Amino acid sequence: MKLTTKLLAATAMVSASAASAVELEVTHWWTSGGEAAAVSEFAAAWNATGNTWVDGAIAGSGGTARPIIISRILGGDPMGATQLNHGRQAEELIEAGLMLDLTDVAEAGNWADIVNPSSLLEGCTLDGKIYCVPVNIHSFQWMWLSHQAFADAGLDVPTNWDEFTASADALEAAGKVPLAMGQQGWQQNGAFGVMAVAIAGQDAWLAVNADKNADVAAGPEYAKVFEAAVAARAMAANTNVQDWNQATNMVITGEAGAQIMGDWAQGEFSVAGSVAGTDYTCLPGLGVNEILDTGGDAFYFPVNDDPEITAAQKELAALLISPEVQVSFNLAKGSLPVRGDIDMSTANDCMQKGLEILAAGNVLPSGDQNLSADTTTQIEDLMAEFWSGDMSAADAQTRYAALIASAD
Amino acid sequence: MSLELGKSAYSVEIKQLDLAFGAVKVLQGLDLNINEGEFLVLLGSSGCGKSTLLNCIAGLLEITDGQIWIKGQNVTWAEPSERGIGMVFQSYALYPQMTVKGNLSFGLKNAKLPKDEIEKRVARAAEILQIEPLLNRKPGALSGGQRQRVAIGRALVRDVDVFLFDEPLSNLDAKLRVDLRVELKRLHNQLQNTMIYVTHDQVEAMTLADRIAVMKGGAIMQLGTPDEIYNKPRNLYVADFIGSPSMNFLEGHFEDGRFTVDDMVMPMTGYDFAAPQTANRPAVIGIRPEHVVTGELVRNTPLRYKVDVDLVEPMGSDTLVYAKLGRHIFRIRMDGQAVVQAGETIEIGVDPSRASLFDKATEDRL
Amino acid sequence: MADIAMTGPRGPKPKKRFSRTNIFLYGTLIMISMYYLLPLYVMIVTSLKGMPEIRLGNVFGPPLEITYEPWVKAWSEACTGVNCDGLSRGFWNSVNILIPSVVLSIAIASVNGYALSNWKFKGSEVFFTILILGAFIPYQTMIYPIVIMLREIGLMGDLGGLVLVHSVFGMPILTLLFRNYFTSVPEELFKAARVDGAGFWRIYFQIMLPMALPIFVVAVILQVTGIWNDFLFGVIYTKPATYPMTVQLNNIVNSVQGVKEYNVNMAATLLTGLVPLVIYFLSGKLFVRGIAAGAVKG
Amino acid sequence: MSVVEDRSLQGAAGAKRPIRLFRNPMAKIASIPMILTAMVVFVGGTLWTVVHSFSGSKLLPRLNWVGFDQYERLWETPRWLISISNLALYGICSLILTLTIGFVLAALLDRKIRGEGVFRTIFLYPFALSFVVTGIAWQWILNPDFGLQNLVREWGWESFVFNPLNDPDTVMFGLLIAGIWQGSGLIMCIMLAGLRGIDEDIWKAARVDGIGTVKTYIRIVIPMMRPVFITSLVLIASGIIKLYDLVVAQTNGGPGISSEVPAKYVIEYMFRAQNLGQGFAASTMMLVSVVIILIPWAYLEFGKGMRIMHFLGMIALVLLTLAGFVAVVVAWSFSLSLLLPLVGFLICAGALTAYLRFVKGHIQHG
Repeated sequence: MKLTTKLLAATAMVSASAASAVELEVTHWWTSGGEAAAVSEFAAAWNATGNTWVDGAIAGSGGTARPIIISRILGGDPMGATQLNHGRQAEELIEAGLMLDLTDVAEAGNWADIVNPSSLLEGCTLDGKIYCVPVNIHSFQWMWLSHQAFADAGLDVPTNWDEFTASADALEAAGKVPLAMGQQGWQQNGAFGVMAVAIAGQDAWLAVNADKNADVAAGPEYAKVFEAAVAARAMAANTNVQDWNQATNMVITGEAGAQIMGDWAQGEFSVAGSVAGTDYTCLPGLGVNEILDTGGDAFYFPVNDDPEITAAQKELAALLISPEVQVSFNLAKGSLPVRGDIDMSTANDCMQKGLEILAAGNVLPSGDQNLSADTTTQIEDLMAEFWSGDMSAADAQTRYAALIASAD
Repeated sequence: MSLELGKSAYSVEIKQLDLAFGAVKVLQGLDLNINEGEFLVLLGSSGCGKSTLLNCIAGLLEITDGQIWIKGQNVTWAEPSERGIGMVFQSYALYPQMTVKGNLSFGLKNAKLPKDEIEKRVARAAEILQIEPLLNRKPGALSGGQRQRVAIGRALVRDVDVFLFDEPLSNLDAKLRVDLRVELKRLHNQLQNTMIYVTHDQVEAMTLADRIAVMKGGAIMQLGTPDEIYNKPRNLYVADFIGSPSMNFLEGHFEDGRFTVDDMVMPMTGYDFAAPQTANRPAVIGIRPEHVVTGELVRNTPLRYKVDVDLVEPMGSDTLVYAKLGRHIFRIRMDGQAVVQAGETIEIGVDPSRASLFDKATEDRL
Repeated sequence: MADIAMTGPRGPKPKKRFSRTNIFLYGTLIMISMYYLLPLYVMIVTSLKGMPEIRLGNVFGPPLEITYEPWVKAWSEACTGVNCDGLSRGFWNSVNILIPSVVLSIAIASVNGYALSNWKFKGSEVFFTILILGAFIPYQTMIYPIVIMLREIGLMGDLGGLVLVHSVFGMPILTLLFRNYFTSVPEELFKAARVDGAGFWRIYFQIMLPMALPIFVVAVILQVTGIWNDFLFGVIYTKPATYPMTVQLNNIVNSVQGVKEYNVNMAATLLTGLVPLVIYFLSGKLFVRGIAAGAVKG
Repeated sequence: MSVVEDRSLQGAAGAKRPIRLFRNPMAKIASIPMILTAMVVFVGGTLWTVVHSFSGSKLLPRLNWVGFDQYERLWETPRWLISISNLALYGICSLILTLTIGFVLAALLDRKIRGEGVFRTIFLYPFALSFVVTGIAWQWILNPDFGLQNLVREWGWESFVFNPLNDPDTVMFGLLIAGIWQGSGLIMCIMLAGLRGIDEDIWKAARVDGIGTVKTYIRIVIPMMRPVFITSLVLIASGIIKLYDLVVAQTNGGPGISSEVPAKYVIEYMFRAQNLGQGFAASTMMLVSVVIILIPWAYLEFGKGMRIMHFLGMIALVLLTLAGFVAVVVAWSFSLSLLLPLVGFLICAGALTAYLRFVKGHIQHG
């Protein structure tokens, strides 16, 4: 049985490559400099197979892009492939039979063995079938520190969160924004999550995010997190930017001391020519708790009536996870590859740090895999309100716990 | 062929016509027969239903019940263009973007007539109406009179038996109106078509009509020749409506062939009763101002009264005198040369045979 | 509100040329004009500056060194994702959306208005009332059902779908516009044409249409500006390849690569606003009539 | 023999009453797009949304009933309440400022000034621009590092702060500046047309009576322009509820969620949060608020004398008043400063009183 499927898949792939060039439209929301460079790697690899990559970049964050992508799939105008965070976002689409089953491709490519951590593939699996290709691992658990900002303030670059908070006043005195924070809910929520893992600890974080334990969310560990967030809010008060990459840019130019942002920020540093270790420092887990959450991007392939397109979709699925493409893409993107069996020696300091943590197995599932989009949106709204206003830590925690209690 | 069709003696027949807009009944059980070649005027004040009736005949309004026959054909539900009618509107309704020629030939083109036939008919209509020099102009460049001529021409080219006119002269100034009225009469004499003409102007009605239908509240009050309408109005409404200045009315009592008002008694000798009158009843007598005799001629009239002149309105050709007769104000039309002054007492004479007598309750002519 | 034609000022006339009232009057008007003109001025000068000059400071200062680079970049080089062909793509998309939408919506609405004023039938007024009330219903309540409807007829994401959506949502105002116009045409003209044997379409094409040219111009202005400026429908019912210019503008301005290039953003903004602005300045009073048409009452 | 007659002879089609539904079939066929739009898209689509707002639909629409759960959650969600109070604040300010500015500009232009055309062109051009363009332009002007704030600081006032787009307390005013800039020209044009529609004799009479200019405007001209004001009011109000593009382009709801508006809440819950039911419930609430505003207006416009409309209008007014006050109370409890909602409260109360008087006056006049 298994053999037959493998053979079938192989045949499908062969016939697809043999077939005439297929145009696949791929939608994604990778529009910042580093991201765009990374997606070009995909496009180049795909075009090299004789097919055509039709780029469907949707600007803004995933929040803007997802509705467009979903309404197109629902609207009967599916794209060839699309980026979506794996996890619960696509569940209903899969249940409605709108996504292509990639199990045969996965088995042919032996994804079960090569994808590390395996939770990534689990995120793509529903009822034993695989519906998406994880392409990278992204972790929010990073803090980026500007060497120049600290030098201007006459300080050493901190090595953990406590040292950083201690230096905030001096940074401010030197006319710097201690913590750059783009004023969008997802960024603020992400930073909060990082602080939660670092301050409340891994167990408390899992209890809240995976088990939806509202008691823990309302408990003393989280109270400390909210206190820290209030402090962080004060440090970020003078950030007059909305987009995450503008905030990153403040770190690059030395306007801001630090930013808590996912590893995709690395792409911005490399585009700007900054060098890890000399121009900036990256601290995983705020330097407190070296751990990575393993969110990431995945590609889904909406069901299409045209067998030629279906074949091409499978071909692209296999291509995205192939070793060479993984290396080139992730180097450009600043993210970690989804397979542990490839050579990433050309990666820079920060990525190496990440790879080590990954190899050591210090991983957490990402928020996306745990909470529904609805709950996430509500929490992001709360965070947006919290970070841009003067809500007290206690109030914020009460409301946060209520949202966790009603999470589905 | 005409036998098969059951050719009627009438050009237009309207049978039991009902028209209602929702709950509002506009026309009710209306019957009207119009003779071949007749010039019929529908006369009434605004809102009496005369234009509505015309629109029903034209097929521009969908009727609620009843039948309309034209030339022996039941056309109740036929399209306007299939009824063999031509229509002229008050506002001319010329197509502004077409030349005069285009206006005249539009209907013929719609009927898919051959080109030379169209040319022929347009030329003929233009000749009759003397609008040949205007053929290539647009309506915007024409005067009101010229426009109405073109509008008539548009009906003319259709070569139909029945012409419908919806207050065609009302938008013209007084002088033009008279000129065009004469022309219309001449046109009717020349063509001998059936014409149905709607107006609120009694002068137009009197001068043009073979018969006049006076309408009120969606019903025909009287249908008759202008002479009948004027001299023998069938009811108070018609009597009051026709004639300017309007008829003098005196309310009183009819008894034994005499009409009594206050202390005056008028024997109705020589009056042409609609039916032999025996019953006594409250009645109204109507006397037209121009039928009141003054001056020397008073002597020849059977009834004479002394009246006090209240007000004098000289109008050039004649003079209107308001005089007190008992407690009533009486309008008297005198010659333009007459010398009368307010405060004077004059003698007037009335001829009962020229008066109209109405039952006060039914308002019908006695 | 039927006619907004300016028949001449009505207010009391100020007495002397340099009276105190006059100075106050013109002073106030000029001050207010500055508020209205400021953004346009700032956009223009910013779009002509280089980034270093912008960073130095004053947005209101005229450019020290005029550069057309931002315009070129906005038009043909600015990136959203890996597509770096600037706004030009959005411009042509907008044109492709605009032309059929304007033609279709006006064609439908003018026939509607004509039917509603001259060929009333049982229920026609009811449908019309619903249509007008529909103009006030928040689009949000209809967005999702329309996604489903477009999917059912296979036009979701297609330009045709957006054209349809624009025609549907343009219908209330345009129908009202045409209905009011055709109602003002003397009814006798219509009757005369019927007596002349013309039917529904012949009267429409040969009598009504040639008379209604001015109102068609008004409708075209109304629709061109409206559709060109649309964002909501563009973002929901199209895909990136067919994004209209407004959506692409928002994308370019909000997809920052490194530093925000304010000059390019402003050039892009001006480019997007250019089409309706040109129409506005060319059409003058007709534009006023066009937009006031939205306010026309029955 | 004429062609028209030929046709009428061919058949007795006119005798048969046609079936009503098939009379003038072309008019009905041509109206199909309108009927479909009205019934399927407007009525059908709206009903569909309302029905599904009682479901627990997530990513895909389903009919798994949850009763009023979505509404309960909606009114417990701070972001929705903030959206509502933002809209109330924006709406009331925008209404008052736009009407005032529109009227004042129109009145200034109506005073026989030179260069009226130039000024009118300047005031109206922003209306040609989209909200996206407007939002981006003002985002740039209000940018604290380069825009107005920076300019004033360069003039020497170092501590000057004007940074509405990054300040949650004042961000709505940043939007308001842009919104009024874009929309007031239209209202000016409508007002100007209204002023021009006022008989010049009114001005002469006022002058003869010795009434001052300002007083004439307030006491005589504005009351005469009541219909113009109502039209403007409805126009502005319906635009306010649709407020979306401007927010997306200028602030995208930020900082935080302090400039969120209901329309954006709907879109984001429908698509981003994948909670269709929640989005439908929110859009239904938007619909309800529009209906509340619309009914009194529809009553004034179309329903004079219709008792049911009068009744509905009164209910709507009561609801409107309640809604206004609830919005203000909500704004009070969520806004960070006290002054703002207090001012809003007064404005709201004033606006409602004015609105009530307006409507009452109309009912009496009607």
